[in-house]
Amino acid sequence: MDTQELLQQALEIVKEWTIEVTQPEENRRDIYIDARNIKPAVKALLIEGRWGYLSAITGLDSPEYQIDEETKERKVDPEKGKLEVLYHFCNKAAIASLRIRLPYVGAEVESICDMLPSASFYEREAMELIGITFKNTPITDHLILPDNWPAGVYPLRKTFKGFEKKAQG
Amino acid sequence: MNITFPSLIALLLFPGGLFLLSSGLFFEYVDRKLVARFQNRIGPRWFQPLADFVKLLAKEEVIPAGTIKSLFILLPIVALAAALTAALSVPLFGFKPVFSYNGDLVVTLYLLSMMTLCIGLAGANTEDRFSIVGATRALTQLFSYEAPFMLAMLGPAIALGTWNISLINQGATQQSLWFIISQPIGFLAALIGLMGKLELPPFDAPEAETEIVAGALTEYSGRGFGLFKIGRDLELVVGLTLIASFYLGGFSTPLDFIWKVFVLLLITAALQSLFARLRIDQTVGLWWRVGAILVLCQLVLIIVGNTLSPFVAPLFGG
Amino acid sequence: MENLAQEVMDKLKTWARVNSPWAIHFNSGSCNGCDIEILATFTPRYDVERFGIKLQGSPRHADVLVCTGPVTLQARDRLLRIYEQMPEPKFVVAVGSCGISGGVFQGCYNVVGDISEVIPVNVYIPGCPPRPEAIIHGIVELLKSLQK
Amino acid sequence: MEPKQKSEKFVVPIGPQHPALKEPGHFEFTVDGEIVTNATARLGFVHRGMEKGVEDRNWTQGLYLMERVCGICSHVHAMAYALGVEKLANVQAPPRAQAIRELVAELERIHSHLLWLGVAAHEGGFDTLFMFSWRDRETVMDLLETITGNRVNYSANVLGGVKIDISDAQKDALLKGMDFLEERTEHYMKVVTEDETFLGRTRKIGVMTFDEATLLGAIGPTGRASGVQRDVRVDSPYAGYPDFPVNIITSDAGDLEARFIVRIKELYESYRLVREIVDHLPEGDLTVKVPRRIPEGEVISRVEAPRGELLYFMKSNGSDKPERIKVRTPSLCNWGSVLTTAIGHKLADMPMILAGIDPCFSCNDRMVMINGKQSETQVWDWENLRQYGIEYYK
Repeated sequence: MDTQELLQQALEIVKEWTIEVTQPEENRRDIYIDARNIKPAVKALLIEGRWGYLSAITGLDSPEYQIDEETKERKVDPEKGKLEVLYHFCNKAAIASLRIRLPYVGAEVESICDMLPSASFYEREAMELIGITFKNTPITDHLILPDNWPAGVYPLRKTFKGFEKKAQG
Repeated sequence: MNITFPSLIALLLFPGGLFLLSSGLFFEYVDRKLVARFQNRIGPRWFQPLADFVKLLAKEEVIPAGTIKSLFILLPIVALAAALTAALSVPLFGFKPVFSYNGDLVVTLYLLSMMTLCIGLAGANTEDRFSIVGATRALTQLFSYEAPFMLAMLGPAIALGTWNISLINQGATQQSLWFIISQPIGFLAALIGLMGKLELPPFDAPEAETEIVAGALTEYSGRGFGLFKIGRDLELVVGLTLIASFYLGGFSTPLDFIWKVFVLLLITAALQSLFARLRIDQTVGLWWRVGAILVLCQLVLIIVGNTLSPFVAPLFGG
Repeated sequence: MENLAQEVMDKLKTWARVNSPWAIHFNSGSCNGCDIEILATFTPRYDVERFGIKLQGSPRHADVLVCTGPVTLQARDRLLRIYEQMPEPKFVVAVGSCGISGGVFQGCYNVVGDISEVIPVNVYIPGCPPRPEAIIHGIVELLKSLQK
Repeated sequence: MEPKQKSEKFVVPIGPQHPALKEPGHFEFTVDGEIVTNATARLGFVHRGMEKGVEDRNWTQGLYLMERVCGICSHVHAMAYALGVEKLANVQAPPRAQAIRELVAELERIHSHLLWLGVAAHEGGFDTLFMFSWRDRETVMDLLETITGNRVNYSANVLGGVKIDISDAQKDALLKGMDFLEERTEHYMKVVTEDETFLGRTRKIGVMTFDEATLLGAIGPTGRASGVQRDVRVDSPYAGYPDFPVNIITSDAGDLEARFIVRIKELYESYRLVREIVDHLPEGDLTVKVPRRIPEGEVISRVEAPRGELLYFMKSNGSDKPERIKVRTPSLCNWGSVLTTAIGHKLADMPMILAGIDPCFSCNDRMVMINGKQSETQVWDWENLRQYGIEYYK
């Protein structure tokens, strides 16, 4: 089964929840789905379809920039812009990524830990660094950040510019 | 040439105190150098153990909270004292032992295991989790090798019918057949028992550096640790002399002593670098299942041999 | 007369300290490069046991703290604690440029930057990672400074 | 020694300094009597915030940062990053550069596997094997030094190609080195498969079945030891691998011993590859021009690190600084799969299981939190766990 057929098969499995499909590279397909049906999609693709394995969950912060009047440099516009969660599934050379667009405020996704226990690491990392909450994921305490890290501060958000004092905490 | 010394000098200078301590350090150097050479490394310089010891004495003694202060200080001293007194009735360097009386074999063996007892107590005394684990391991190991080691040492004693080390030593020199040949199992059990007693590598679970930091002695620093270390070196010297005098046909001249004990050191160093660390349950299993039974039947053999020897003396070379 | 004895004692003490520096290794967020080079110094080819350097498990037994890494916020209090547990005459050797200036991780949010901000450092060994010979040279420099 | 310490959770003082280095980490096992019912890890002692750091560095500076994610497999990180940037800028590195990248990657695999063999041996208290394997590893370190100029963090990669070349003298040195190492590896294979004390700790321990491994996404030697046919060098070949293919090595026992054997067999495979590359190194120049500003786009670059598949997700916004770089290291994936299969195993086997996956995050102050059924928590240290295991087996 070469890569294109594999990708076709993946698209087939996930067809009913797909909003839009893009092709960033010839051996990859990005499938945009809604946050609500991430669980059935993963269940169909991974558990029933046995399509490859979950390689990573990436959190993306892509804000809209607007030019600030006085300082004239690009400033992040708080309302517009979006958070994205990408679930990358790899099968031989083919990579199918389920992408979910989330608003800044109340970015919530269903956790897939009940089907795939080993995903809890990726979810905890995304929760901590980008601030996407995974509903009823088994373990929620810090995976990577120090214990005395101020709550609500997500380092990988574009708005985070490091601490004022060099070595705080 | 069994010359005797006035007891004070013997006690403090020659076969006793200072000379013994320096020979303990020298033995440790030879041991570490051999192990390093087996591992294809260059190994320490000759004065390394002396430098370690003096440095430890000069270091700050940290007494952790939650320990009984007096016990914390007393234990290393007791351990060293036990090792030193054990050396008194052993024919060190081929000379006649300073004090030899009937039954000093049992006293020496008891004093030798005092050291492990002190280490066990030292570990249990502190609240630090590693030393508690180390202490339990040290004591479990003590119970496992003590019986076979003692039985192995009794073998020649029963064969020669005396409990006095110097008499056994003389008896062994007159033996036509070294005890190592007539009682091979005894020799093996004694040698491996000594390695268990000193917690040398295959049996170093109680102070496994990669596992429990330094076992029972984690909390000790400075003087206490130095005394424990030198006490263990002394035990190495005394143990090796005991085994050499029993099983390698005793020694009449210091030269005899030197080459025999060096051979034993070579064997222990080889054993140390050959095996991976045995888990404590494997060591205990090895000792109780294999060691004890073998030595027991060896003893039965000797007793049977002795009682029958009047009729079958020439055969047994008795 | 007694200052002569005192002098002899001091000379003996420094001789002992110079000839048996026991080390303990702590990784405060390093990328492993320096750590495997430190370990390589104990293996047959470099073998620092020639100088009497032994890797000790417990901070109580060690004189020299060999520290690597740019001290992440998480490892910060651990580093402080291990430094306090070591008995006096203790020395710190910072191995690798991370320990000196945060190295390539300068400016990352979770990094303190250099070790001397957390504990006093006696010898810095630059390099990313420094070769085993450089590490040995650093320790020999530390020992020389003791002699003076 | 069943757990009986005080109940409140407290931070344990720094634990044993494991001479086998590695970053500190923290494992949490929930036990029901002997059997582990839940296991997770708390990492982050080495989290330096590099993904954020790389966003305010330009592309070439990013290469030198990404090389220092992990000191043992630094070339693999740099290669994944460089390949990703070349894909974004749709530029193709010349064949000679690709072959040299593969050569250095295979040398790094040899050095990483030998290092791990020593570390695992030292974990079991077998110092002589630790000394011997690290002594032989010096040969491959010398080779890496002759070729790239540095023993660790060799930074052979440049965006668009390689900055080192292999001269004929270096080629013979490589061939001689490989013969010596091959003969030594036979010795190690014998030790690993025949030494009783080693087998006592590895055979039938930490078994991960085939479908568990496939579902959970176990990758690298850990996955291949359970029969999973996953190797990025074979699935989607990158750099020089299309011209110098790799045959995949698996074993289906799935226990710890299989993981040892798979890694040692991979050593043989790497020796063969290095010889092949050295014999037919393609001619041609070493680099190709890569623009300063990388056009906008997203790319996933997958590479086979010694511990498993390494995934780089890179997004660029047309400026000379990356928008987002996500690095998923193989150990994170291995942790997940192994800790999940740890459920049902005995607590006593945990130390060797975790050492068996050659964790890049294995720790020297491993603190283990045992939440007993009655929900009181004790904090144990690594050696308590190991000691508990030993007590258990008695």
